[in-house]
Amino acid sequence: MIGDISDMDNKILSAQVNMDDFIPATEEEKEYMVQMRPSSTFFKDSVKRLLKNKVATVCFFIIVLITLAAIFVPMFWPYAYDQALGVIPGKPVDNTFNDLAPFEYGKAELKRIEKGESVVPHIFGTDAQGRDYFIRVVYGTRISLAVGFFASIIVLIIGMTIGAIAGYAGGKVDLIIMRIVDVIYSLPDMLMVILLSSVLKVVLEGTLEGTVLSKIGSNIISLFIVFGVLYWVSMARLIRGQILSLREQEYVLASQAAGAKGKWIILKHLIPNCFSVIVISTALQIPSAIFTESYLSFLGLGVNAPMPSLGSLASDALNGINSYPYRLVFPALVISLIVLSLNLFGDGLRDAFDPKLDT
Amino acid sequence: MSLLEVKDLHTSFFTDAGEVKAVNGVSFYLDRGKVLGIVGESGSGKSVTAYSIMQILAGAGKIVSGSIKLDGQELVGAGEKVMKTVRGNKVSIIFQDPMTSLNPTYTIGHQLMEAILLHTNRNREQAKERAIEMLKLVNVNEPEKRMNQYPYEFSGGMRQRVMIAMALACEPDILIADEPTTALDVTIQAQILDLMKSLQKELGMAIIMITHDLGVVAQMCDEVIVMYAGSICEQGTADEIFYNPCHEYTKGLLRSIPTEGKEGKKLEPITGTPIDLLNMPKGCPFAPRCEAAMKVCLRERAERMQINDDHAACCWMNVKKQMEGGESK
Amino acid sequence: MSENINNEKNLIEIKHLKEYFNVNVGFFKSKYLKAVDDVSFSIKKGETLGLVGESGCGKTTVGRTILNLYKPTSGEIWYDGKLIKSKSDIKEFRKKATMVFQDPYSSLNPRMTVSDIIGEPLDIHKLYKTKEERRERILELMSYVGLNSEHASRYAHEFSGGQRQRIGIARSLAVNPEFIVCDEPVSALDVSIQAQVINMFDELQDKLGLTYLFIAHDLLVVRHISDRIAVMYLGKMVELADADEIYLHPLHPYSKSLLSAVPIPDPKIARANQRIVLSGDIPSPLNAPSGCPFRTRCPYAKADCAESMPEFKEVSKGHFVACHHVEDAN
Amino acid sequence: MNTKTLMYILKRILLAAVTVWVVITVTFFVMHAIPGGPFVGEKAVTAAVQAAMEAKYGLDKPLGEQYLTYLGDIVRLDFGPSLKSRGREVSDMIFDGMRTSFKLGIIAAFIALIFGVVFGAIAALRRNKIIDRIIMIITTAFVSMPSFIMGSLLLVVFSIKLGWLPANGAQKNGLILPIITLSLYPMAYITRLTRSSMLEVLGQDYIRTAKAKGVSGVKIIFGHALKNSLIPVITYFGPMLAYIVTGSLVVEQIFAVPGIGRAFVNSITGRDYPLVMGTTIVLATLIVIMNLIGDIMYKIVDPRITLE
Amino acid sequence: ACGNTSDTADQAGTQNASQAAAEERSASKPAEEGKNSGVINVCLGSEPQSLDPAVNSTVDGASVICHLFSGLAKWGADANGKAELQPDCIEGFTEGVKNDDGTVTYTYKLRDGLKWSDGKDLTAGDFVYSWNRAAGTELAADYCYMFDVIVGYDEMWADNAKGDEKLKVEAPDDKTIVVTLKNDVPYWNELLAFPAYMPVREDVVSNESWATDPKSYICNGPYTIADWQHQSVIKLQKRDDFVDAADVTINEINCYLSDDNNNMLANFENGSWEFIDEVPTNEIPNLKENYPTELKIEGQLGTYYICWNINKDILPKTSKLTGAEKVRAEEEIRNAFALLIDRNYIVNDVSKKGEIPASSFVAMGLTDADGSQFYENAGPDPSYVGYYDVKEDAYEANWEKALTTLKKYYTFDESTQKFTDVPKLMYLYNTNDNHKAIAEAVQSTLSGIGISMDLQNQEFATFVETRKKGDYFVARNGWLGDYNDPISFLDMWITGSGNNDVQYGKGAHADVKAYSIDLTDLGYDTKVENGTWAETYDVVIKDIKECTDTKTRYELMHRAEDLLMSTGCICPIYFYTDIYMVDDSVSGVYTSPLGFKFFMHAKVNK
Ligand SMILES: Nc1ncnc2c1ncn2[C@@H]1O[C@H](COP(=O)(O)OP(=O)(O)OP(=O)(O)O)[C@@H](O)[C@H]1O
Ligand SMILES: Nc1ncnc2c1ncn2[C@@H]1O[C@H](COP(=O)(O)OP(=O)(O)OP(=O)(O)O)[C@@H](O)[C@H]1O
Ligand SMILES: [Mg+2]
Ligand SMILES: [Mg+2]
Repeated sequence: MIGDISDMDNKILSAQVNMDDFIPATEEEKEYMVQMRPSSTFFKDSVKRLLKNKVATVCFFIIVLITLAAIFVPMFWPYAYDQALGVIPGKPVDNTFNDLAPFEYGKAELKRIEKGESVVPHIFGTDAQGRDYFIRVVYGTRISLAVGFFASIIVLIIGMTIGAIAGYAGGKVDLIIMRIVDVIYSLPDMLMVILLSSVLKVVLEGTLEGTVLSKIGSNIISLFIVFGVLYWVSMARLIRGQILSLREQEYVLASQAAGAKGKWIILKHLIPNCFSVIVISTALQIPSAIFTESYLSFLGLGVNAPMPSLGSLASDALNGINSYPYRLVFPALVISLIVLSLNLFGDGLRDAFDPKLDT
Repeated sequence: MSLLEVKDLHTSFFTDAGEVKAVNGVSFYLDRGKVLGIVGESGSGKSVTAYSIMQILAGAGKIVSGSIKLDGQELVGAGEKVMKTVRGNKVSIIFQDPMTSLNPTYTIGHQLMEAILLHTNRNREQAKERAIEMLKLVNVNEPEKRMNQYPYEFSGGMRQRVMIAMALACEPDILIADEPTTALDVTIQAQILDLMKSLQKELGMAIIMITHDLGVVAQMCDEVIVMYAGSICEQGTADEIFYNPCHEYTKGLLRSIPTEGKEGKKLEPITGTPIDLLNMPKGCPFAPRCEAAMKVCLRERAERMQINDDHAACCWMNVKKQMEGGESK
Repeated sequence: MSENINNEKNLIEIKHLKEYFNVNVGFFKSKYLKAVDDVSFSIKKGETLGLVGESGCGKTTVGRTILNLYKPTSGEIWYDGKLIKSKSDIKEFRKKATMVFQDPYSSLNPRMTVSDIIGEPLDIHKLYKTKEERRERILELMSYVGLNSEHASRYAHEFSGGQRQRIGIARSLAVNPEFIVCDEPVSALDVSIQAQVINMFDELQDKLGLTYLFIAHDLLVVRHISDRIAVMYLGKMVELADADEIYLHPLHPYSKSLLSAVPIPDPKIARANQRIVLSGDIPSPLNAPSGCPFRTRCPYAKADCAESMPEFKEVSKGHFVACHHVEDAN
Repeated sequence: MNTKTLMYILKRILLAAVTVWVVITVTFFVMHAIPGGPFVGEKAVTAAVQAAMEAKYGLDKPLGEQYLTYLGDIVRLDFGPSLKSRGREVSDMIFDGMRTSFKLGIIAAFIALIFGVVFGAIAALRRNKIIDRIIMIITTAFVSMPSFIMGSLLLVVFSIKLGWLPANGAQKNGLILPIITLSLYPMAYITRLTRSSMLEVLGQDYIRTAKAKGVSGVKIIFGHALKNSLIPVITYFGPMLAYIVTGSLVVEQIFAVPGIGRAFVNSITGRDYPLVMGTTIVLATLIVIMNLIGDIMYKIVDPRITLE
Repeated sequence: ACGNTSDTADQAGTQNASQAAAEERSASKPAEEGKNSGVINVCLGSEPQSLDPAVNSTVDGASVICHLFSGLAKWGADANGKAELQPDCIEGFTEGVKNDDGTVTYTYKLRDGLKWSDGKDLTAGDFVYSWNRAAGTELAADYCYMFDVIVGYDEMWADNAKGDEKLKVEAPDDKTIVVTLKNDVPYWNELLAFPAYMPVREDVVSNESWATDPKSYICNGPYTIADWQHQSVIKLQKRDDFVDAADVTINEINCYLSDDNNNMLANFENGSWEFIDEVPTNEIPNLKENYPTELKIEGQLGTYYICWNINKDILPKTSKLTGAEKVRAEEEIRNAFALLIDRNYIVNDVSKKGEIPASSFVAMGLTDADGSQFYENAGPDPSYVGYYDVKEDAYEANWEKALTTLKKYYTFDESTQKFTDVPKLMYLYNTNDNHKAIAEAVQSTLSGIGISMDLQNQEFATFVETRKKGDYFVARNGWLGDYNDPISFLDMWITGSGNNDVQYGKGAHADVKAYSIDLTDLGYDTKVENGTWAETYDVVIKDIKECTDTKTRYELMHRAEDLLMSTGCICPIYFYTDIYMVDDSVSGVYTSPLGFKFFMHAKVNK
């Protein structure tokens, strides 16, 4: 059958070919043909891939922008988060500063404007206490980002450690840890938080006195402790599940064959390979930490008034949602923006750091 | 007219990194009742060629140009409607890995009957009968019971036999076997190959046997295509390929097999690494690894040259030989 | 059986090795899966012992149990005249005995650079003093296996299968081992690449005087590289002899069918070849047949095969086989 | 269901009982350790009244004794009377609350499941097309919006501004808004989950097999891919269902739904010890049972899973 | 049968008058011409903890109970639709008869036709039973102390009580009730209208859970419970066999149960409910604008205040003052702080419910001996009401005065206009928007002059306990009176009181000798110089309780308040008000001074 492929005529290109061409090629010439892909590392590759992902890049910049704004805006913004603009010592409080809509001014400010002074506008208006709402949202963002970030890290570290140990050790250790996880899961967290908050307040207040930590506030620290005690369980579960399947990988065995111990294997092999799961669930953990904070502040933990957090701003805004819906909208928008960006960035990060995903 | 005519097939994957030219001008015919072997190293485009015929390429893959005619009907650009009647009905395929090619969540019976119900007018009862019959045919014991079991309850050999049963259920004209035995043990492999051979004789279909195991080719095939980097480098009857290889790659391949009589001696591997399909060089893709590479090889690809009626190859060595030997052919 | 082996020094001796896995099959009920059931053999220094058998017969388990990756259920492992038992023995042993893994894809951590992968055993055993020393050692290892220095900072997924297997081999050489368990190091590779790797094993053996336990199921490959070959079936060893001996005069019916089933890359021979095609599938090791495990597929099986496991006995010099009916089969 | 599975379930139930017991113990002691008691208020009752009440409910006994008594009662399924809602039995209150929360939760969960899976499948099918983007953006928004904001917005828009739906759970159609609020987050989550697992499944070899058999696109999605891509959804669904039927305080509060979530929170803030215990036990039991059901569903969808 | 005709006629007359008034109103308003639909949907709050009149302790529960039960007296509507105390089950109020031992005996006659909702007759014995039950140790109800005016109560609660002690209340026959009070109690008639005094029947309440199920709920008032979906809705149905059924204009009251203000407002705004008892604070300004006729604000007997922990040092660390001097200084400082607070701002712009700025502790609404407002007579200076002038225009002067005082004790940095060594204050409040807002307002005022105050919130039960234990520095507080007598605001501060959150006479303060009292001008021989709290305040309260002369008694109460306020530990902010919304279609809803709402005589024009 091969012979009678009529339409594939076998021209012999003798005309164009001369005998010089049939001299054996040198090694260098051959080498030249093989263009190796430029040497780059996994990390560089990943970053490159990440940068290619426009959505993720944009999201990354949004997060950076929000973070920078949260850090730097308070430095030059003329209003303070706890400054009730109508309060002038010795004078009755000027209530025209309260409940301003965006870009409205208080009476005193209008007078100053009339005099030709320039007044920085209240771009988000003011709250019921006459405090500039924009700076409160900025501060809230700062607090919430910090809380979300650190709480997630605490949850991550504890959840990861315990999950990894359970998953790697397996057997009885796993069984016991997972039962503990079950118990913590089903315990009424409200009760635990109330207990912790009253215990921690007493314990922390004494021990923190005079340390750097006292600046952060015992409330925030006990908040982190609550996260560390209660909210690591789902992360632990997740990581355990991942580790359970990862530990069956041959490279783990290879490491064991080379004499590696549990800790080494967990740190060098298992955790790095849970990366995508960790990234994604941490991205989801941050918003939930932000809201848990506002829920905890209801129980007496969380930031102290008048310090705002996005969660507390949002829940305060509910009381007045009819009259001042934008007070809910602004913090909710910032939260959604942060979460959206984190999620999409997390997605991008996972894709970028997955060497197997090549399409 | 041949049963299947593939002409100048080009298939590419359009990935983020660029266009991967996985199949690069492949042409061949296949007649009824014949077994065509496709060999070549990993990544040379064997599977993609097969998938192109059935048009079941993964997301980023597209047939760029060329024609595929089945029984005279053009398949390239024919659309899903036509392809649905072709797939599983006229052309069937057995995949490389029986472990992952069966849906783990459905029973064997369900998966077997699906194809039958789809392509024939049988009702469920009849389809079930047919499925059991097929299982018997491929030597699965207790077929009635097996129908209700899940793939995970089967051994690898049995799963591969189920795959064969599934592929044959609608008595296709062409069976594509994509490395059907790579995942199996030799003794089981022998069973499967035997089975395929006898079924092919019985049903009179054509088989495209994709493998990189030359032993399997030697045992099964009438004709052989040797692929390298997406194109055919040599094509001919099994005997011609084995006893009179005319392409340096084929020769290297045959040399590197540890066979009887080579014990104690060094094997002669093909050195170097396969070419990167993303950056295809202009010349012969095998040239960088070829011991006998010549200047021209680096510059230009050799055209296909007919060695004899049963044999063609794309290698400048043949040109050289011809020019040296004149009419010695 | 050690007395049966030549008086040359045995580097490693395995005595009555058993490895049973505890598999849950129900509430409160678990069953032993006899992955390796009473296997004994020894390997001399500088020798390559090939271990063949179907998938799931326990080859990998033998290899891993020897290296104490699985704790042996029973049996003894002697290395260089010393019984390996305590934890410190194992730690020392792991510097002398290493392993090359079956799957070059999954045995390399996708998130580690090549130099880290190769350097891992060095890190674990703290075999270097300075960073520089470590780097040099890694580059040396890489050059052993034919990788160049610019590969060092790359990740495993950027390499072809053959190259990956080289990385795996370089890793196993890192601690200057004397003995390497090669667990199907070439099964996942292409023939053309396979030859490269096999040659490398040969060269390393010549250069470094290594001893191999070479596990494979490709008889052609095993025959090429091994001095002696052992055949396993369902956790038991059924035949052991010199490579040529077993290839030319297989005694056990299973070895015979195995050899005949190997497809020979030569059309004429292949067509002419009378293969012994076995019927039936390999029984599950969880429900291994009584007596001789092979009897369910054996063309020569008789009633007594179901009763007792045939003894693993030496029928000619250095040729051991476990079959009740060796004579019938031949 | 074979005996093996049955035994497995038994074993799990046994384990669950142990878990619940630990939860009971911890909760009991924590509850008594926290400040405040059932009889405190802005106005203090007299010491004599307090003592009389404590004697009446056995709160004057040593804690250990109270604990043992309570365990004894629980074994007899006696949850005791409420300390705050005088005259009511804790079991009745829980039953009342559960009835509503269950109705709400189950409906919301299934709405979330059905819509989530459908949207997820559509997004996966039209990957990177405009409809996929829209679905993903909306679901991300839902995932990032906490339920108290969502619920309040829905309340303002649909109940106050448009006046289409009542704002109170007790009225006709009053459960529609809470159900929507409750289902949005899980729906969005399931959509995302389904999409990603569907994409993964669509890349599997057996999908290629089905295609090679000549199965058409839609049939592949629903006949082959769906069942497999449901596995992660089910892992999520079990605990989610447990959470959702055990009542969401926020939603119940916003829409004044008489659910168990509200009762539970009120019981804690009011230090209604027997009610706290009763609800904790019921919720913990539900959570373990739902997890168990999740695992069993897992087995139904994926026969490879052996329950051990 | 045996009724006092003239009384009945009187009552009928009032009714006629009020009916006439109503008719007049409806005539003037064409919108009300339509028929009364007879159904009203209201929301008073969340699920009441109990609808057992003796057990209930909440205002919303009491409102419901007032529709279900009739006591000896009731809060009816006067001609202007305002609440007025009226006899209910009795034919008329009677004057008490003084006995020799100072006790006072009242005799009441029950009206005819009084029936329980299951048709049985209501008897005087039922009252005797229920009062003993409500007062007794067996039930140990929160409001048992409401009966402490009756002879026998103290014996019931004595430490060595046997359990069979009874109140001195008797039913010589089925229609007569004779009750003996310890002394003349000015608010006695009011007590008779209090839910705890309402009758229950022995056989009904023997079932412990009788008050949780409509089926077992037997009452004697204008309504019965038709349906009760717990946590959701209580449906009240008019009783046709009720003795005054003719006056009851609403046939069905649906009491929806919600604890979310936003939810209530939503239901009000979309027209589902005609009455809501609470509104979200921040909506008030707009509601005032959008619902001028529907948003209602009424006075309530209560004071919102900030309390100091008397045992916390507020002097700077460097201060060397001790003993009485120290106490004086601290009193001065605390009172100065009280002057810094802009109460008008808090009332108008922070809590917004139309509260009245307060400068004394006893709440507005409590009357003095002569019927005038007690709070108006309080304080040292007749030129202003209370202990300091809280009028808007006095604020700046107050401020200056406070600053002068504070400068005496603290260092004031003139350049920054800030104090530098005021110890950091910790302000404790329970989680609630209003409390938080007030705390923030106070905080920002203080921070203007360099006084830093940390705000700390706690969940309610924790908060109450923390405050009670004195684990705080400054805390918010509030007190609602149960009846119209200032004593209910004053006796809570005696040393042994459970509500003594300031910790007067507790802890270190027990030994502080710094208080003086001189009652000799009132005919008492009490005269203490530099005594302890127990020796002074407790004694005054004891005198008040034993005092039978109204005028002296009220004067004593003013003295007690003077002493209390001099400590500066109680910093009144405002007098509570009750805010609620009634739909324009509804007329005739009224509220009692304690905030109970009454719907039975309303009309719904829908
Ligand atoms: N989905 C895909 N996206 C991008 N490139 C692909 C894809 N599938 C295959 N390729 C590329 O196409 C080329 C040919 O692949 P193909 O699977 O046909 O090889 P093969 O000869 O069948 O190899 P093997 O023997 O390993 O099965 C390979 O280089 C591979 O990298
Ligand atoms: N960790 C384990 N737990 C339980 N059973 C196991 C375990 N490892 C292996 N087995 C079982 O032991 C038997 C022998 O397995 P082993 O991996 O040694 O086979 P093998 O000969 O290496 O097969 P292959 O050629 O497929 O690698 C198999 O039945 C396997 O299922
Ligand atoms: Mg392939
Ligand atoms: Mg193996």
